[in-house]
This record gives sequence, C-alpha cells and structure tokens, in this order.
Amino acid sequence: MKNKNKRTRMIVYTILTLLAVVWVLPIIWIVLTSFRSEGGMFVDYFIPHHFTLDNYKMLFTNSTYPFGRWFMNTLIVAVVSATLSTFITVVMAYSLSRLKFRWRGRFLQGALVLNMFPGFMSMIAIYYILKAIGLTQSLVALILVYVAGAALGFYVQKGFFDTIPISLDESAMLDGATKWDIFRTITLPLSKPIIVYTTLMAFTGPWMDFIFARVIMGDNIQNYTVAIGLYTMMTRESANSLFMAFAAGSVLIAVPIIILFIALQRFFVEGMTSGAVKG
Amino acid sequence: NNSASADDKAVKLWVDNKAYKPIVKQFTKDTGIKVDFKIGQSADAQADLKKDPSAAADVFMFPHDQLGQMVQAGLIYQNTKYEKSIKKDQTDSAVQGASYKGKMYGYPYGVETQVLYYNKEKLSADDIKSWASLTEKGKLTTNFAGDGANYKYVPLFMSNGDYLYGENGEKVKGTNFNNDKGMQVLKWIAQQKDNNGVIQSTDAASLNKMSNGKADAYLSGPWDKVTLKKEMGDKLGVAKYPTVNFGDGDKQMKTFLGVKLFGVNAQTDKALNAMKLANYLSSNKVQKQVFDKLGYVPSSKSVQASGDVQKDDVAAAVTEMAKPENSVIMPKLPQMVTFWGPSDALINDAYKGKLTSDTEMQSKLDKLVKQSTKSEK
Amino acid sequence: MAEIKLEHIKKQYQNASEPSVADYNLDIHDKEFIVFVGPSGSGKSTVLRMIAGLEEITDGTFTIDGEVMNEVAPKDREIAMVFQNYALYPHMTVFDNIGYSLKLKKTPKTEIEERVHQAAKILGIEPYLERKPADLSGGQRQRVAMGRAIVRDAKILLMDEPLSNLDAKLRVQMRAEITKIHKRMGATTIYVTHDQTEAMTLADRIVIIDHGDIQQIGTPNELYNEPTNTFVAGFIGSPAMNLLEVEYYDGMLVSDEGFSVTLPQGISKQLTDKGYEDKKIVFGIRPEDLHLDPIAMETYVGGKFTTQVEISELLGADVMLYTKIGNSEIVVRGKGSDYVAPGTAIQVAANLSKAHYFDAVTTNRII
Amino acid sequence: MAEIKLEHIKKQYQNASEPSVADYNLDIHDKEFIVFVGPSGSGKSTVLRMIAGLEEITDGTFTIDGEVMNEVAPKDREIAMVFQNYALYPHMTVFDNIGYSLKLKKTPKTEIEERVHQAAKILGIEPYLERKPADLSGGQRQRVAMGRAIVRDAKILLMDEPLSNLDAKLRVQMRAEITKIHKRMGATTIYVTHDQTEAMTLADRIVIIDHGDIQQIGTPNELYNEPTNTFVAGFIGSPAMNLLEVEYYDGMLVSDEGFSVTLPQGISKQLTDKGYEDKKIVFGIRPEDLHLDPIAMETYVGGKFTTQVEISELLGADVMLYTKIGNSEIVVRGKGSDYVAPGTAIQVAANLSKAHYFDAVTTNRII
Amino acid sequence: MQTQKLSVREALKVGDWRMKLSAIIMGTSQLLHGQILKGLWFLAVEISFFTWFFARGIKSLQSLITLGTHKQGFVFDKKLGINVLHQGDNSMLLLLFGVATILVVVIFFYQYWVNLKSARKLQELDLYHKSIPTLKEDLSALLDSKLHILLMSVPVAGVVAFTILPLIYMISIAFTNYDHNHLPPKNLFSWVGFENLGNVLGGDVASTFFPLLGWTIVWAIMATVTSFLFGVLLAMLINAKGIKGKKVYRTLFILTMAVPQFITLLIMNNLLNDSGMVNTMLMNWHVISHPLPFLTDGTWAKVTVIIVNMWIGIPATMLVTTGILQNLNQDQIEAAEIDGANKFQIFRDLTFPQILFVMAPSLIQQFIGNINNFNVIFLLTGGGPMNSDYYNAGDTDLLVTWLYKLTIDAADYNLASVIGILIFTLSAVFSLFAYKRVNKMNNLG
Ligand SMILES: Nc1ncnc2c1ncn2[C@@H]1O[C@H](COP(=O)(O)OP(=O)(O)OP(=O)(O)O)[C@@H](O)[C@H]1O
Ligand SMILES: Nc1ncnc2c1ncn2[C@@H]1O[C@H](COP(=O)(O)OP(=O)(O)OP(=O)(O)O)[C@@H](O)[C@H]1O
Ligand SMILES: [Mg+2]
Ligand SMILES: [Mg+2]
Repeated sequence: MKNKNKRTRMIVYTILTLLAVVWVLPIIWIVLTSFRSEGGMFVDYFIPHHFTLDNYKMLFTNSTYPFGRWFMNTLIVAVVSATLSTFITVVMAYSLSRLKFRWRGRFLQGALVLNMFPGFMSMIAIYYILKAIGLTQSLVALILVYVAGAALGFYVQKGFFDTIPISLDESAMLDGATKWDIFRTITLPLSKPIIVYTTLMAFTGPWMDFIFARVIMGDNIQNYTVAIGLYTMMTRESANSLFMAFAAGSVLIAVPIIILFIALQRFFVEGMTSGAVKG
Repeated sequence: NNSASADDKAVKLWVDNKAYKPIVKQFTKDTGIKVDFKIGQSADAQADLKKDPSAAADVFMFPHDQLGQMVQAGLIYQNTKYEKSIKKDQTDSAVQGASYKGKMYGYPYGVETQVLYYNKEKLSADDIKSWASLTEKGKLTTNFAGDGANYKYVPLFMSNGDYLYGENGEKVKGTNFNNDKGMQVLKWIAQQKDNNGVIQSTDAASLNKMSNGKADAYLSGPWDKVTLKKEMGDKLGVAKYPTVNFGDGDKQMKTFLGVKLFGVNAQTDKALNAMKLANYLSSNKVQKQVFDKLGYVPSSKSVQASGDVQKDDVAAAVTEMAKPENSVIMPKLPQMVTFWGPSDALINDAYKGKLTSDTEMQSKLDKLVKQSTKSEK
Repeated sequence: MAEIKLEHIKKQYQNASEPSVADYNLDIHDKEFIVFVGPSGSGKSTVLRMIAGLEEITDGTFTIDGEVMNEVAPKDREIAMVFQNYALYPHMTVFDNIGYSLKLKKTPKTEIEERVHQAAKILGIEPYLERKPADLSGGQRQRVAMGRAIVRDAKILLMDEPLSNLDAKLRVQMRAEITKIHKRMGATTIYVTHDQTEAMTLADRIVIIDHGDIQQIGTPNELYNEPTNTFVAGFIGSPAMNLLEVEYYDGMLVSDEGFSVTLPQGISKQLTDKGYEDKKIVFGIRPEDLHLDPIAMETYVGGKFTTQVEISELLGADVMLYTKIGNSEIVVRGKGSDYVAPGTAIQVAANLSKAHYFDAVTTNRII
Repeated sequence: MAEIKLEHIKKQYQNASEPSVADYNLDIHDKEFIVFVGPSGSGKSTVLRMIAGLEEITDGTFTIDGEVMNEVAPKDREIAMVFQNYALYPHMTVFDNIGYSLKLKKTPKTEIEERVHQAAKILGIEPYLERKPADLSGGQRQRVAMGRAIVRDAKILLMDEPLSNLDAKLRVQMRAEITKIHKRMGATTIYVTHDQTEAMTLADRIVIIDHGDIQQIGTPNELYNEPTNTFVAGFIGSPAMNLLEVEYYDGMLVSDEGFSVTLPQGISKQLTDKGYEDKKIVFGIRPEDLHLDPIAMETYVGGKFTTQVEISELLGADVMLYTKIGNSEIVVRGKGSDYVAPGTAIQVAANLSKAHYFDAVTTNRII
Repeated sequence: MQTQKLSVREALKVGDWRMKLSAIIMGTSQLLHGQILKGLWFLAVEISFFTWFFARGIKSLQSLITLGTHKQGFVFDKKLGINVLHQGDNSMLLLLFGVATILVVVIFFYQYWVNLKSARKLQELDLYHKSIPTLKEDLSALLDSKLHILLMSVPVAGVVAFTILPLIYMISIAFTNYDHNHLPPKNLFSWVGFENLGNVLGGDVASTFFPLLGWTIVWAIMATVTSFLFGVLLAMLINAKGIKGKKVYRTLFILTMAVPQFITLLIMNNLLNDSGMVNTMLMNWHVISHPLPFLTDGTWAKVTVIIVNMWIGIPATMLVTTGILQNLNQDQIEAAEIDGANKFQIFRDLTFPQILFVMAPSLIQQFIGNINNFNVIFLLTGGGPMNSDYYNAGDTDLLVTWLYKLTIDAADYNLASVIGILIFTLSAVFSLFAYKRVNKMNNLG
C-alpha cells in the first residue's frame, strides 16, 4: 500500500517536472537572451556565448525608449485599474449571483452577448469617445477603458459566488444584515481566492495590452506603457538589433507580476478558511 | 482653421529616429519655426493618420507605397510649392514615387532596395553573377515559404517582362502575371524547393545562418547591414542581384524600389511652415547628413553621386539596384492591398509544391490577377 | 409585543407539482411558545422560512402585530432563527458567529463580549469560542447556531429542530434552558421539532401539520386526549396509538381478524345515536391503556381480547410488546415485570373509556 | 465475515489541545450491532470516521478480520456509511445519489433500478427520486443518505445519527427497518445515536463514550441495570437517574440538605464491609423506582423521604415531577393520576433494592 | 390593510395634480412631497436634457440620417500660393455622435419613466396614508433592497459608454458604404442598407468566409476544451495528496502568465521555426532529418497553434481550478470514497462536475473569446501560412484576424462589420443556447 502510493507519487512528480520544464524553458530562454551580447533575434543555441548587462542599461539610458518612465506608467495603470476592476467585477458578480432584481436574467444574457463582438473593431469608436471627453493620450483614459471592460468579465466570479451556500446569506439577513453587510462580511471573506484571481488578472492586463493602448496613446511616447513601448521596438529595422533589449524589457515586465503571483498564492492556497458547514 | 500663418504654433513632426533631432534644431534656428519632435514608426504613419488626422503630425515620414490610400482618403497635402525643385534634384524614380496620378505629394528623402549580401570567403565575385552559380557554389538562405516572399520575389515576374499594375504601377488593369512568362516564373519558384543551394528560413534565422556560416548568401535590405557587419566583419560582401534564367536566357533579377517620403498632413493648420520643414528635411544637405548618421540611402541625384555614398558598399549597391533596369518602383495604388496577401500565398504554395499541375498554376495566376485588379466601384 | 397571524398562507415551490403549504391559518399570541410537529416533508420548515421572510409567500397574508409583513425584508422583521442546517459562517470563529448580529447593531464591544459569553455559558460551548465551525462536532455546531439566535433580543424566535443533534441528557438540559430563555426574553417562539417530549414539554400550543395542512392546534393535553382525527391520534404519543379498523355492531366492536370487545353503554349509545350502527369505525387505544395485570382484567372485562406477541422490547422500566391480531399490529406498554417471550398469545384488557373512536371515512373523531 | 478490532486507538486533531479519542479498545464481533452513545463532542463521529478511513489514526491498530487496516484507502474497506451531515451529492438526483455506489461497481442498470427503488420504498422516498437534494426537506435528505448506505451490500455499516432529523413515528418505523436491514444484510454495524430508545432497542451492545474514553461496554440491560460509574448511570435512562451525594452512616444515607433513608440490611452490610462507613458515596435511583402510591409507601418504608415539587410535566400516560431537596434535583416518574401541583411537598418512597451506590471519589459503582 | 398596486398608467389617470404635473415637469411630485433632493435631481435632468437637445441633439440626429453633405475640398489661396483645405463633414464622427445622441435620449426617457414610477409610488403612499420615505430611508434602501442599483449603475454606465455605444456604431457601419473608396475625412459615406451582407455571403469573399468559419469553430472548441481539460488535470496533479512543493510547481506554471503574450508568442515563433531551436535540436539528436514544418505547413500550423495556446491557457485554468478544488465540500468526497469510488471516479463524478459547474459560464465565455482570439493567432502565425485558395487569408487565420487584415490593409470597414456581425450572431446563438443549458444544470444547492 505504502509502496504503491510512493510509486504513483513518483510518477506524478515526474510528469509535473517534465511539464514544468516545458513551461519554463521559453521563459528561461528570454531571461538568458536578455543577458546575451551577441547575435540578434534568432540564434539556434540556448546558452549565450557572451553575457552582458548592456541590454538592461540600454533600456534605462536610451531616450528613444524611456523604459523607466513606461514602467512607472504601467505600474500606476496596473495598480489603479486592478483595484477598480476587481471591485467592479466582484460587485457585478455579487449582484448577479445574489441580488434579486427584475432584469437579472436578461442582463446576464445580454452581458454574455455583448462580449462577443470582436473588440478591435470598436477601438476607433472608443478612441473618439475618449476624445470627446478630452481624455485621449492620458493614463486616465487607459484606466477608464480597462475598468469599463471589467464590468462584463464577471462570469468566473459569479460562478464562484453561486457555490457559497445561500443559507449563510439567509442567516445573516435574519441577524439584521443589509445586503451590503452580507456582501462585506460574509461573501467577500469567503471569496478570497476568487478575488485574488480577479486582481491578478486585472493587474496583468495593462502589462500585456499593446494594441488598444497604442491606439489611445498615439504619439505620446511619454505616456506609453511598457507593452506598447516594447512592441514598437519590434519594427523591421530595429527588431534584430533591439531584440536583446526587448527580452530585457520582457523580464522587467514579468518581475512585478511574478512577485505578485507568488505573494498572493497563499490566499489561493488557503481557499476558504474552512468548508461550508453542513447542508 | 485653414489659416496657414499661425507661426507661433509648433509644427508637429513624426520621424522614426532621434538622429533627426539636431537637424530639426538647426531648422528652427534658421527659420524660427518651432517643431514638436516626436518619434514614431514611418510604417505606421498611414494608420495613425487615418485614425485621427487632427491629432496626427503635420509632417511625417512614410514609405511611398502608402501614398495611394493617403490621397484617396484625403490625408495628405499636395506638394505644389516645392514640386519644381524636387523634380530637379531627385532621381526620376524618387519623383515617381512621390507622385500619384500626375500630382506630386511627397518630399523624397531616400530610396530603399534589396541587395545581395554574401560571404566573400565562400563566394567569388563571379560566383554571384547568376542565381545558378550562386546556389551551386554556395547556399542562399531565403524565405520562399513564409511571410515576405511577396516582397522579395514578386519582382521576378517583372524581371521576366510582366507588369504589375502597368508600366508605371498606376494602372488598375495593368497586371499580366497570368501569361506564359508568369507561368515560367512560377515554375521556376517551384523548382527552388529542390535546389540544394536554397535554404528556407525566416529573415531572423537567415541572419543567424549568415553569421555562423551555415549560409553564404542572403537577399535583404540595407537595414540588415549593421547586424551582418558586426557578425561577419570583413567577410561580408554586398552586391547587386544576380541574373536568373527562367528558361530563355539570363535576365537581371529585379527588386522593389521603395521611396522614402516626407508628407504634409492635409488637415494641418500651418501648411506653409509644414511644407517648409518637409522640404528642408528632404533637402540635399539633410539627406547627406542623414546618410552619414544613419546610412539611409539618399534619393537626391547629387548626393547619390557623391563620393561618400559611392564609397559605402551597401549604399553603392542600393543606388545601383535603384536604377530602372534593376528594380521596379513599388506600386502605390490602393489596390496593392488586394495583391500583397494573395501573391504571398501563391509564391508560398508554389514553392511548397502545393500547385501540382500547370492548369492549377494557371488558374491560380488568373485568380490573383482577377482579385487584385478589380476596378473601383 | 409580537402577535403573529397567518391567514390563508400558501406556498408553491416552482419546481414542485403540489403546494408545499396549502391554506395555512394560525394566530399566535404574544409571548406564546408554539411548536410545529409533523412528519418529515410536511412543510414545517417552509412555514418557518416564510415567517422569517426567506421564502416568498405565494398567497395569503402574514401579519405581525397587525402589520402586513409579506413584503418586509427579513432583516426588518426582527426575527431570530436557528436553522435546521446550522448555516454557520465558516470563516468566523464561534465567538464572531454568535456576536455577528450584535456587531451589526453596533453594540459596544464589551457588551458583545458579555452577551456572547453568557450565551455560550448557557449552551456549554465556552471552551470553543475561538474555534471555527469546521472544527466542532455536530452537536457543538448546533449549539452555536442556538447561541446566535439567543444573544439577540428578538421579538420573535424561530427554531428549526435546534436540538436534533444533541444527546438525551444535553437535550433535557437544553430544553430547560430554552424554557428559561423564553421566559427571560419573552419572545414569541415557534419551534419545529419531531421530538414528542420536546413538543409536549415546551409548547403552550402545538400545531400538527401534515402535507402542508394544519391538522389540529391545541395544548399538549388537548392533542393527547382529544385528537381530532386519526392522523393526530397516530402522530402524538410514543409509541403511537393503536388504530384498528372495526365494525360497530350491536354494542360491540368486531374485526374480521378476530378482534372483538364490548363497549360500555355510554359509548355505544353515543355511537348508535350518531348513526354508526353496522358501520365501519376506527378504534383507537393507546398502548398504555392496554393492561396485562389481573386487576385490570377484572376491571375492564368488556375490553378483553387476545393477541399474539411478536417482539418484546425491554426499555428500562417498561416493556413494549409488539403484538398482532391477524395483520393489525397492536402495541402494548406494560411494566418491566410484564415481560412475555415473543410467540406467546396473551390476554389484554383495554380501558375502553379512555379509547378513541373515529369515522372510518373522514377519519375525524366521533367520541 | 467482518470482525472489527480497535486496539489503543488514539486521535489527536492538529489544532486541538487534547486528543479527541484517547486509548480506545473495542472488539466487535461479526454481524454485531454496536451502538455508540455519549455526549456531544465525546468523539463518536471521530471513531466512526477513523474506522471508515476518513480520518487518520494517530496511534493504535485497527483490524478487520485480523488484517491491519490503518493504511487502507476508504474505498477498499468495503464499508458503507451514513453521514451525520448527509453529504449528499448536490448535482445528482436522489436516484443517482443512491445508485452511485452500484454504478461504480458496474452493476447492471436494471439491477440498479431495482435496488434503488427497493431502498427508496423502505425509506419512503420513492416520490422524490428525480429531485435534487436541495429540493428536499431535512428528513428527506437524511433518508436519502440512509438509502445510499443500504443499497450496497457492505460488510460493515456505519451510521452517524441517521435518524436525528425524523419525526417520532417515522423514527419508530425506520428503527424497525434498520433491524430488518441488519438481519438481511448481516453487516457488522456501528451506529451512533443520542437517542436512548434507539440505543436500547437496536443494540446488541452499547458503547458509552465520554471525552474520547470508553466508559462501559455492554448489552442494553447491563448498562441500564449495572452502570459501572455515575457517568453511565446518569447518561442511560430518560429521564436520567437521580444522583445524590450523601454520607453513609449507621446503615443510613444522609445528606446535609435533609435527605435521609434507611438502607436494607443486605446493602448496608455490603457497604460497611467495603469500608464506606462514614464516607461519602453517591446514591443513584431511577425516577421510575421512586413511588408515590400508598402501597409503595407501605412496601418501601425505609426509602421514604420528603421533597418539594418544582415542575410537573404531564406526558401522556406519565407525569414527571421535578422536585428538589435543597439544591439537589430529584425527578420522580409517576402515573398520570399522580399529578401534583408545583410547590407542594410530597412523600416519596424509593425502592432501595433497585438503587445504585457509587464511590464519590472514583465515581465507580460499589453495589 | 391589503394594498392594491397602481400601474403608472392608472396612477396618471386617477392621480392628483401633482402626479399629473410630474408627467410634464419631472420631479414635481417628489418636490411637493418633500423629497427635495430627488425632485431637484429629476428637474435638473429634464432641464439639462432639453437644453442640450435643442442646442445639439436635434442637429446630431439629422446628421445621423444624412451622414454628412459637405465634402472636403481644396481651394487655391493666392496669398499663400497653395491650395487650402476646406473642411467637410466627417461621416464617421457624425455616425458615432448620432448613435451617442440616441443613447442619451433613451437614457433620458428611462429617467423620465423612473420619475413617473417614483411619483406613482408617492401617489400610492398618499392613497393608503403611509409615510413618505425620507432621504435617509431612500439612501439606506440603496444598501439593501436596492443594492444592485448602487453597485451596478456605475459599471453599467461604463458598459454603455465603452461597449454598447461602440457596438451600435460598428453594427451601423455594416449598413453603409464605408470602404476604401469612401474614406473620411475626404469622402463621405452613406447608408446603403443590406447591400454589404449580400456581398459577403454571395461574393468571392464567401469562398474564404466559410472555410475560415469552419476552422474558427474547430479552433475555438479545441482551444477551449484542451486548455480546460488539461488545466484541470494539472491542478489535480499539483494538488494531489502527498505531493510536496505544490507552491513551487504552481509558481513555475504561473510564470507564463506573467510574461506578456506578444513576447512569449514571438519566442514560440522563434523556437518553432523551420530552422528554430526545436528543429535544430531534433536534427542534432538525429530524431528527424528534415525540419518539421510547425508553422509553414497548414495542418501542422493548426495543430501548433492549438498546442501553443494550451501552453498559454492551461496555467490560468489551473489557477482557478485550484481555488475551486480547495473549496469543494470535503464531506461529499468522503462519502464517495466510502461508496467505493477511486480517485479517478471521484474526479469524474464529483470534482469535475462541480468544477464544470463553477466554470461553465466562463467556459462559454472562453469559447467566445477564442472565436475572437486575436492575439494568439496574430502574434504566433499572423494567420499564416498563406493559402492561395483564400482571399487574403492563411490556413490559421480566424475570422477575426482576417477581419483585422481587411480593415487595416484594405480599409473595407463595411465588409468587416458585416463579418463581425455574422461572427457575433453565431456566437450569440451558441452562447445563449449554452447558457440556457448551464442554467438548467444550475439548480443545485
Ligand atoms: N477537525 C477538527 N479539528 C479539531 N477538533 C475537532 C475536529 N473535529 C472534531 N473535533 C473535536 O473533537 C471532539 C470530538 O468530535 P466528534 O465529532 O467525534 O464528536 P461527536 O461525539 O460526534 O459529537 P456529536 O454528538 O456532537 O456529533 C470534539 O470536541 C470536537 O470539537
Ligand atoms: N426548494 C424546494 N423546491 C421544491 N420542493 C421543496 C423545496 N424545499 C422543500 N420542498 C418540498 O416541500 C415539502 C416541505 O418541505 P419542508 O422542508 O418544509 O419540510 P419539513 O416539514 O421541514 O420536513 P423535515 O422535518 O424533514 O425537515 C417537502 O415535500 C419538500 O420536498
Ligand atoms: Mg425541515
Ligand atoms: Mg458527531
């Protein structure tokens, strides 16, 4: 019995390790590339022949690509929009999972349908809407757009809320809690994992989006986020020579996100502090 | 908003390299016209302009093949003011590239063609005279089967005497690839699959192959010079394209000629200043400065002929390729967009051996011509 | 003050074919202790949940102190409730679970402390105040649920089988506590249980429900002594009343299976007067009104009959004899000394004046 | 065959300060019906869960038919179990819930149908087979949980308070069904309950647990008549045995509060012989061994004492008198006719030969 | 004390003058009943709406009908010596702001309706002599029975402005001739009705549309299902009992989520190249003699994008699943263990259905998202390899990436919009159907 357990465990370890290698190799490749001094975009070996820090230095010294500035922009946008988006997503999910009101079913269906139109097609329209309210080329505009998008991305969260026993709400209602109290003191504390998940997703968005952000920012390079910045590095002329700097930039983008992921994993792992109690 | 005398307002400029900064400073010093200097990609100029012309630059860089659409959408100001001097100073191809349907719009500041890079240690100057000897003696790395095959190999049709949108590239119904000559070219492309001297590779990988000696020759533009030079040093040779034989004798292999232009935004409220700046940036003096700093091959006749340019092997090769017998000006008709995709597909499929019979090749050529030459509604 | 009135209350769950509660009428006085009993699935919890406002009332009017409450939000009804399935907040400690309602009311911390501790003490869960519900045993959880309800000074207290997971001793103790709490709080209380003893000892009045219908409302004694129909008769009392379908005929009750007793004159006169001569009636007699001792045999001569013992259960002081006449089961409760081995036929004497007589068709009580 | 042996079994939850089960030793014979009783939180469920393999055994050996099972996965133990909290599969219908284990064993469809329907019929939940658990009442859910256990022909059947949410009538019925099922299946059964009657009627042997320790193992009669200590004495029997701390002195039992009886000679001799002269002992007498009728007063002269009635509960045939001598409560169970209004002082006669005598320090039984 | 509900219509008929005046001057009833703030709000809404409407709104609506009449042109300016631009109408902006105007009008009418309903309520309270809710009561209702209004109105406003408005605008374009021949600002475009739809479904675009549609659906299904299934499996593996270093493994997989897609995909593209590292290594190890055409052969490329998408999608699923796994009811799993289920069966019958239940809505969304999954295809293959049977599309092109090419390269916005609407209709039908199914499955406690 114990032996069998051990064997299956060994198999699991092997599979996991293999998979982890597959997943991590490309990442390691980026990291190594960011320290590579020779070659260009393409080399057919894994470990660089010469290591250098120049690629990183270049990012912070080259005035065409004010990476430091971009990084701060992105950080600001990410933090603000993650906070607001999470709030909005969770609030929407809660409303649609727990509150009873007239157009609820319709709203759910409508929201589902609204997400279906190819997003890039509305970019120009959104640009002009932002322009009409005088916000183009600003970080606020970016935040606004990301946060507005959060209002319809509540499905996972709603699914999660649906699994919290309704009797907890009922019990709290009788205890004199308003719906708002229930949301605050019962639902939210029980939803840590999903909140963390939502925050992470919302936080990573601005680091990754290069199409939309580029449309909004136009030629205002000072307000670029790292993603637009990096993406604009990859033109026909510059792709090859800037590739290692690009990799260095990628590594720098990944760092805050990874730190956040690791830091917040605990909440995921904890899950709900304890299972539902009877029923 | 059409008063062109708002001198106090800065002219917004999009260029793709900050090396222009001191040049623009000089301009401001000379003329007193303030310039709002912004870095942007010349290739994106059209899209950015289209998105919101009023927020776009007053003067911007762009490749000449976007001119057709820009004119069509009314995005670009006609160049009436400096037309004459440009016609005088610039090469004919450059003038042609800056004009559309008989009117001039752009301010040319450079030309761009592909050239042949090769490894001097492996290949002699004779070896590279023809495609056959080149691929027999050495290995050519190129991209028949992927993105960009159209840019590199569509000119083969013109090498064999076909036309793309007519002689001057402005005639919608002027494509005739679906004749026998076209078939010859397509078959030739298909044969390359079995040519051991041709290695299929993406551009990025090609550079690497050149560097590590796995390939000896590579067709590409001046932008790859820096990388190749760095990796290969003195081994790097640059030359014009070889000849090719499609079945009835050697013919010069051609390349697309691109003209680099400055343009003035049609919506600008400081037209005169903007034009002045555009003209300044395309002047001989600036072309020379830019060539020195960035290696952009000039479009001005006099600068091209100057010693510095001719001493530079890439620039020399480009000016050579830019001659009408070695290149075709890339058409700028808006219809080009309907040509690029299908032609890429056709060359890819031909190379990969997907077109198995002559009739299939013929019908594919017919389709390409038909699709890309639909007239305007 | 908290007078509750239910008028023609009906509940139809969306996905159920029949209404779970049909035409429920009930007046509950201020400070009364009402107990709902009824078989599993009869709608007890449903009524409770409607009163609490957790389930919409399909039809009818529900008032508290004359005010219509159908549409009032649960939190505004000032009702405390102990849930059948506890519904504890898993992320809060026992202390926080109990103190939650007080916290919502912005009660000062020290007072919360005090009241929670007091409640915990009554319920014997003081040692667990810092634990989370998942780390408690079933009975401990149930007591926490009780605690949550009693810390509040609610006008109305609803309890859905609050003691079902406790052991007998604790139950007796809790019962006493509930009585005390009720006296102290003075809350109008509705209590659902399936425990006879609980119902009998706690209730001012008991409501017996079956299939969403009220069968009888009355004090424990009324229900026990004057059940309105065979359902109530069979439901109240443990072991249940023996019910036999018999024919009334010539002053006697006779069944095909061999049962036969002679009724006292008073009773047979009444039956005849009410026109039951030669008709089927249901004869009901409680196990404790069947006697085995010689004296009883003498006293209740007319009530003597013979039956076959199938099982004898010795329950401490008592013995329970499960006997059969033909296919009808008759349970007899005797003293421990009356133990008879299974298989023997015994003579039993019924105290017929304590027996009950029901209409066989309507099942309603005749006498 | 399924003989279960627990040797020095111990369970310490990680976050608990004391072991929940300490040194548990128990032999269960094949086909035996064992009932665990004990106060809430005494470790009944914990032992059950260890036997099922759901909880790791901290220490000790657990064997089935001589094979050590400590490490065997639950699914390989061939055990069926009814959970205290039902643990129904919320996304399956009642039918699927019950049939799940059969489906896992690849039983043919028709047989599953048949067995599920049979189980459902026994449990009276046939009408609900197509519902999901969420749409059932508490009692209905509990019966589904039962159904899940009984469709399987497991060698060992564990039931954790399987009837706690059912009404009295259904409970009696279910009890009978469980007996039948046990006879038919022949599974070794461990049954946790806090219901005296259930324990008494169902068990071959009862195990009484307190604080994770076994207090006594024995047949219902043994426990009732010969409780080993005051805990068992107080726990078994409802209402509980009256326990009074008294001094034994000169053939008499006397308390400070005014209680005093004279022991029969046989008993007092034994007490004296065992050295309890002038010592404190605990005197235990069951409510039913206290009598009020004149005949008893004559018969048990030495056992007469006076006490103050506080509450009288009329429970159908019986009356329960909660009385007090000083601060000690004494419960008397009389006939319905013995009803006495609260507040009166009454004379009670104790049948002292049925009384129990315990050591006041060790709490163990003396006689 | 039974209260009868009045409908707004009845209330208008039988109501007093305050009610009736509210129908003309919003907020009257509230003001006269002492709900000052509420009344002022309604009044302000009405005043500002009409001011705006007469100043701008009417014109905007008119322009929406014509989509502009003045073309931009150049006039020679003698003084400057050049042609000078004369601004014309910009059809695109007229359309956009016309749509916005309609939305504003709709919102106003909604407010008007709310105003009437609120007045009706006051009327009713009057009728039964009940007290009028104070501001404080109204506000506290927002925290309870009307919490959804408090919570949702701001997000919904965002949705209206940034999703619905652009959406209606995009849909409108399908009915215009906004193509490369009618590009603003120089040219005007105008309404053409259903002409474009015919062009897409009948024209030569159709021979590309239908094959791409097929692949899009195959892709969406495969991409969604593989990521989900393997994500769940991975989560199960990592969370298996007795596995140490859960956190490390989890972190390793999550790393991929931390690097922007356009970077990882570029690298994937690099690695999977004909002469990329994967091929080079395989050839060095003599596993293969010719490079595998991961990205250059149509069929290979399709498989490749699905696999690479797994690489991207699995960690996210793994993360959510982990969250769900830890919240699963342990009792049920115990019950199943006792019922004789092995690990796999528990997974199949309990864990998986419940994960599916939680994730079903998001799966539908992911499916839709994958139909529109621009990034993966665009960045990894760019739609390639090009297929000469198609019109400007490659083997891995999804409808969206094709659409993108059509708009960016060809500037045929009207065609793109029609195709967009077709995709949209398709997804809507599918997802509403799926959603209904999920809802059915929904009634478990
Ligand atoms: N997961 C746990 N962690 C810590 N302590 C626990 C845990 N589960 C149970 N306990 C404690 O162990 C003791 C025994 O619990 P168990 O559930 O076995 O009681 P029980 O006899 O079944 O009680 P009941 O009749 O109330 O169900 C209790 O004191 C309980 O608080
Ligand atoms: N959500 C529901 N949907 C459909 N039917 C339901 C629902 N909840 C309960 N029922 C049904 O309504 C009837 C009454 O249920 P209720 O819970 O009130 O019974 P109960 O008297 O409390 O029973 P128990 O003593 O078993 O708890 C039952 O037949 C039950 O199956
Ligand atoms: Mg119930
Ligand atoms: Mg328990």
